[in-house]
Amino acid sequence: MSGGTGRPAVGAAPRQGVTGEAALGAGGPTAVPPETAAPVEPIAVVRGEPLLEPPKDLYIPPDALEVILEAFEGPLDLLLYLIRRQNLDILDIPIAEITRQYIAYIEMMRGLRLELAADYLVMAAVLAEIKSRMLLPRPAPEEGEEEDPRAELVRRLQEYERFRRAAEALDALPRMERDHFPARAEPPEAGPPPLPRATLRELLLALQEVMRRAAQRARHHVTLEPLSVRERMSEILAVLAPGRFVPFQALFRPEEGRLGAVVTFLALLELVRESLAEVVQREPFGPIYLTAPRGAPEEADGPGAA
Amino acid sequence: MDREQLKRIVEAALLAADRPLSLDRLLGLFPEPERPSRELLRALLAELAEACAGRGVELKEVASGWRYQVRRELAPWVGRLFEERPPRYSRALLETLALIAYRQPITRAEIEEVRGVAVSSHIIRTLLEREWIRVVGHKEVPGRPALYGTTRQFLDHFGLRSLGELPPLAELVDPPPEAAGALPPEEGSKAPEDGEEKRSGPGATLH
Amino acid sequence: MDREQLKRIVEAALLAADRPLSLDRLLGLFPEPERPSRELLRALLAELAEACAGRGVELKEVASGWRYQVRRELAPWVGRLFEERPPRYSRALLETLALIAYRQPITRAEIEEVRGVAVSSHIIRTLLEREWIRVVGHKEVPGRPALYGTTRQFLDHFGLRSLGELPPLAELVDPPPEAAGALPPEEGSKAPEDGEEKRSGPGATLH
Repeated sequence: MSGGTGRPAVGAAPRQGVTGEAALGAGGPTAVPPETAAPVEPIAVVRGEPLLEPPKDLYIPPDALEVILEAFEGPLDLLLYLIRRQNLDILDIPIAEITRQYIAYIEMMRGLRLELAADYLVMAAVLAEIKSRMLLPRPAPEEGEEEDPRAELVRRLQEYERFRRAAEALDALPRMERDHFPARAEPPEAGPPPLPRATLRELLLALQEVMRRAAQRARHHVTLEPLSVRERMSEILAVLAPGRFVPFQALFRPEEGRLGAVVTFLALLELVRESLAEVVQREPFGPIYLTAPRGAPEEADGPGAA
Repeated sequence: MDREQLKRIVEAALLAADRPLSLDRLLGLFPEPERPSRELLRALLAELAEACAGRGVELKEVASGWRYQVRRELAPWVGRLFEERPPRYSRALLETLALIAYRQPITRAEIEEVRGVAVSSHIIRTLLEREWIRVVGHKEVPGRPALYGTTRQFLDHFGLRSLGELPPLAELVDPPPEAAGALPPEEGSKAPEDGEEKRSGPGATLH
Repeated sequence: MDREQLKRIVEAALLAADRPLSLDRLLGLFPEPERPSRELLRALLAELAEACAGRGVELKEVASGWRYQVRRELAPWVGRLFEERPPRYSRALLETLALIAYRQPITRAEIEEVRGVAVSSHIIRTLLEREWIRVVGHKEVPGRPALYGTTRQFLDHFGLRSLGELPPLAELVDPPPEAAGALPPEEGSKAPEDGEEKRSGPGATLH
């Protein structure tokens, strides 16, 4: 494995720039002490944002600026970016160097007034903690049980990278509506298509929903008469027609008893109140008729009016 | 572009489209340099139609263009696909229907007022065609809008003998927090007994 | 019923349906005496698939059954039929989806732990609305967070028959020896080997 190979233990003696810059190939000035990588001043304004000079020893490819601005999916993503950019061994991260670069990026992003998720700051703390543990003298590796302070971070980075790649692989799969389209032919015309069905439950849920919304708007109070009255109103309307005079008594059904009579009477009152029916009486104490107001439909004598 | 590739694209487009494609529409799939002539396209369509011989679908020219369609003689089998899965109505339609059932006679404007959104003509037409609602009169206000009510067919479909068997509104309008679970489990089930009593008294029926 | 007629019906049904059809669904098109055996049906499907050679469409088996689909290489032309560009999904959404696909059942907190960053509710809602994921249960920890898993529609959409056909997850490079021993067991998640094999069926591996 790579752990025990040539690379000296990192962290024991921070040597700035050794691994990082060699791989980066950034020709610029070097040897900025790690601790002074930040802060920096704005040097320009790009798209309305103040642009900071990047830390001198940190090469940011121009196209990467966009990447930094928009596309990091979190601290692990940023760390992986730093590691991969420099072809570092993920299993043997030069933690001091990476920490410094990470913090420099964070500072820059804050300088650009990017909203930094708290997760980025947590990671900075994690890195600093690992760095300090790496500086402690390590006990002799007798048992092989001793824990590399970086182990947990390495595990998380690897785990995240697996899924980052899995996401790319998923995106590369041919998928419907982008790479494939369903092929359909016109179905045969075999009689009328089946009509949708609805259940009472659906109906009630729909009503409940609409009433809930109406109550939320609360502009008007929805009053609901007893059903039977509304229903009877419909029935009476169905028998009424302009020019047709229906005897008052004919609207009542003896078999319904008193309650039925009350319902019918309430329905009549409501119809009259709403100007949907007119009460006509030609002479005092003469028979009372009901009729539809002028202009009402004449075909209202539907099958539902039993 | 070679002829076979053109043909593949035309076939694929006709099968991917959800409506017949006109010659112009098909030509529009090809950017200028590779666009076939109309004559070539017609020839390709004729070849594709011939290639359907003996298959389950055919390529037909209809008024608005070309389309693949299932052969009529296969309808007895293919039609079974659709028997098993009747479509469902939208929530907007069900809400409209529910309001008509409980608030009849009611105008479209009144439905809209309660629902807080416009009721599409399509919904009203669907309900009328389905014969679940009908125009029971006209309201004497400017414009004389139609008043809608439900029908016998409506009652039949929902397994009700009368509107009185619909669950009482009070329970629906002011549901206790857990009331959703208390709704009747399935269609055709009757309103709870006590609900009926509250409304119409024991033994009383209005029909 | 002769073989050619059976094949015609199967082809027509697959083209008439608006979703993939399973073997059972296809068998259900045939009343008892004329119903083909499953073996015969499979053979017919294989023949229909072969008959697509050189054509614009192909017959593909996905999780919920068989469907005809436009060949991928024709998408540049056929895609012009549709005004809407296919949606592009953000990395955040794809990473979240990948975690759910490979690690299901998984909670939002577990996703966040791997990604190192909060998962927006918008992403979860988008995935739920697309019906690519669903709540498959609740984890028995405080708060009983939802456990997410992928759906058939997810597999269908990505042209997969099962989770076993997902691209293999990258191998973990062995950590340095001293770190290896110290790796904590993955909290919260079940042992990867067992779980994944159970999911994807015999012979299928996710690694």
